[in-house]
Amino acid sequence: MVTLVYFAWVREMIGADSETLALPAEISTVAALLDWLATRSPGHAAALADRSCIRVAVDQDFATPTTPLGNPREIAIFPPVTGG
Amino acid sequence: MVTLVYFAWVREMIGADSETLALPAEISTVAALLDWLATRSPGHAAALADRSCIRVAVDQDFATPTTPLGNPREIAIFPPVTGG
Amino acid sequence: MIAARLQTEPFDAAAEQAALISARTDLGAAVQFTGLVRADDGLVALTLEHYPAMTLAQMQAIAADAAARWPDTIGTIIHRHGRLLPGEPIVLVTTASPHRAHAFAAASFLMDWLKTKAPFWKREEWADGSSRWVEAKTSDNHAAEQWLAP
Amino acid sequence: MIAARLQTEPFDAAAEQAALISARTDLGAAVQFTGLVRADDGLVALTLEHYPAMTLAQMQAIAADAAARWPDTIGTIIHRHGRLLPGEPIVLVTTASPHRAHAFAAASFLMDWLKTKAPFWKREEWADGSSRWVEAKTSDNHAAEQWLAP
Repeated sequence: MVTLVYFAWVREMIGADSETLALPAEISTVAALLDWLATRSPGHAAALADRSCIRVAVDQDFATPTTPLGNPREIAIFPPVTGG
Repeated sequence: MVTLVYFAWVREMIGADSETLALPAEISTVAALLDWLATRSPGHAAALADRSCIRVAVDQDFATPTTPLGNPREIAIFPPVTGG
Repeated sequence: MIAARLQTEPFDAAAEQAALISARTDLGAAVQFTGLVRADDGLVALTLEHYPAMTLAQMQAIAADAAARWPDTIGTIIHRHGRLLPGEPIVLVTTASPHRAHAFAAASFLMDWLKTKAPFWKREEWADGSSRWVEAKTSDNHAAEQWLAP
Repeated sequence: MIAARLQTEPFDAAAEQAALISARTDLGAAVQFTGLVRADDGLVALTLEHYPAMTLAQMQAIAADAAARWPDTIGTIIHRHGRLLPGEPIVLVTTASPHRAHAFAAASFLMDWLKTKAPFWKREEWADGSSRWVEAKTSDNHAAEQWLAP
């Protein structure tokens, strides 16, 4: 099981702060995870429609689309950061 | 007549804050002024011995050795600045 | 050593700098950056959401990176979260060094990376009742990338 | 507008920045540089001599140059003269801008030029009774030259 956490408008469009799921075994990269997540609901699809505006952290480390997933405990999905 | 003003160790080595002088007519550049001044006393000579450490402002504008003198009212002679 | 703090309450920039400067006797240069909520006409508030499990760790990683690049330089970074009003300070970076160029460079580096790597998101509330998430600026990514080795 | 002041008394950096920020509503970035008398072991005092007829005019010229280069940026520069004790502030450059990079660049530019163009000379008094004039640093001239157009 992995906990997915969402922030900012990704959170609002998906309609949840987080969800805990079992990922299909064939999902081995960040890009594959996003493709699969986008099929889960219209909200997921809308939130993830423009991948250039999606950032991912796997177990609190920034990841890229090709980052292998391994067995993470927490994957965060969010827009580009706007702090500072 | 022109007023020469001195600062920092130039002032200390010459032994005066300022002096008001008539410059010989043939002195037409900053470099010529320094050459002439260095002959006025051992203190002047010592203060002006290393020209790479001498800066000059003519009527409150920074000058270079080749700056023409014109008819200035005030010429300042000092070491490289160390403010800030 | 560059310390990092995450908090909702305001900070006292002068006190932070004074604490930094009192730590060593060889500090001739102190630089401070303060990021503020702009008082744009019609802006009611700015809310900073963040990723609790990651934010402070990421700030500390950025701080450690700066301390390694400029070992003679010390500093403090403070980032607020929660709801802030126009004119309020959001972020403070304060550095001190024997060398002016290092104090400036470390502060600039820290801000560039806080803008692009610290997981905060700003949401604006407007007087007409609308709200919107602030979009990331491409210029911030370019500013951060300048610090990468070629 | 970047104002310049020359004074013997200390300054309140936080108050100077607050005054600057209150002037406009579009300022999201404030940068402050403070130059301090280093508390080197055995240093009793630092005396800043200056060229009264030229100093403030030169500071104002540097300020006007910075304001022309970064027209969206406002600021204040304050330089002290006279006898200062270890740890005391010597110079303050405070800038504010809608753009962080401009606030940083203007402050850095102002310091580089104050170091090389403002007619001040520092003399150190040491505990053993000796005194010496501080020598200019080549690095300061290089720092200032980077701003010259190629």
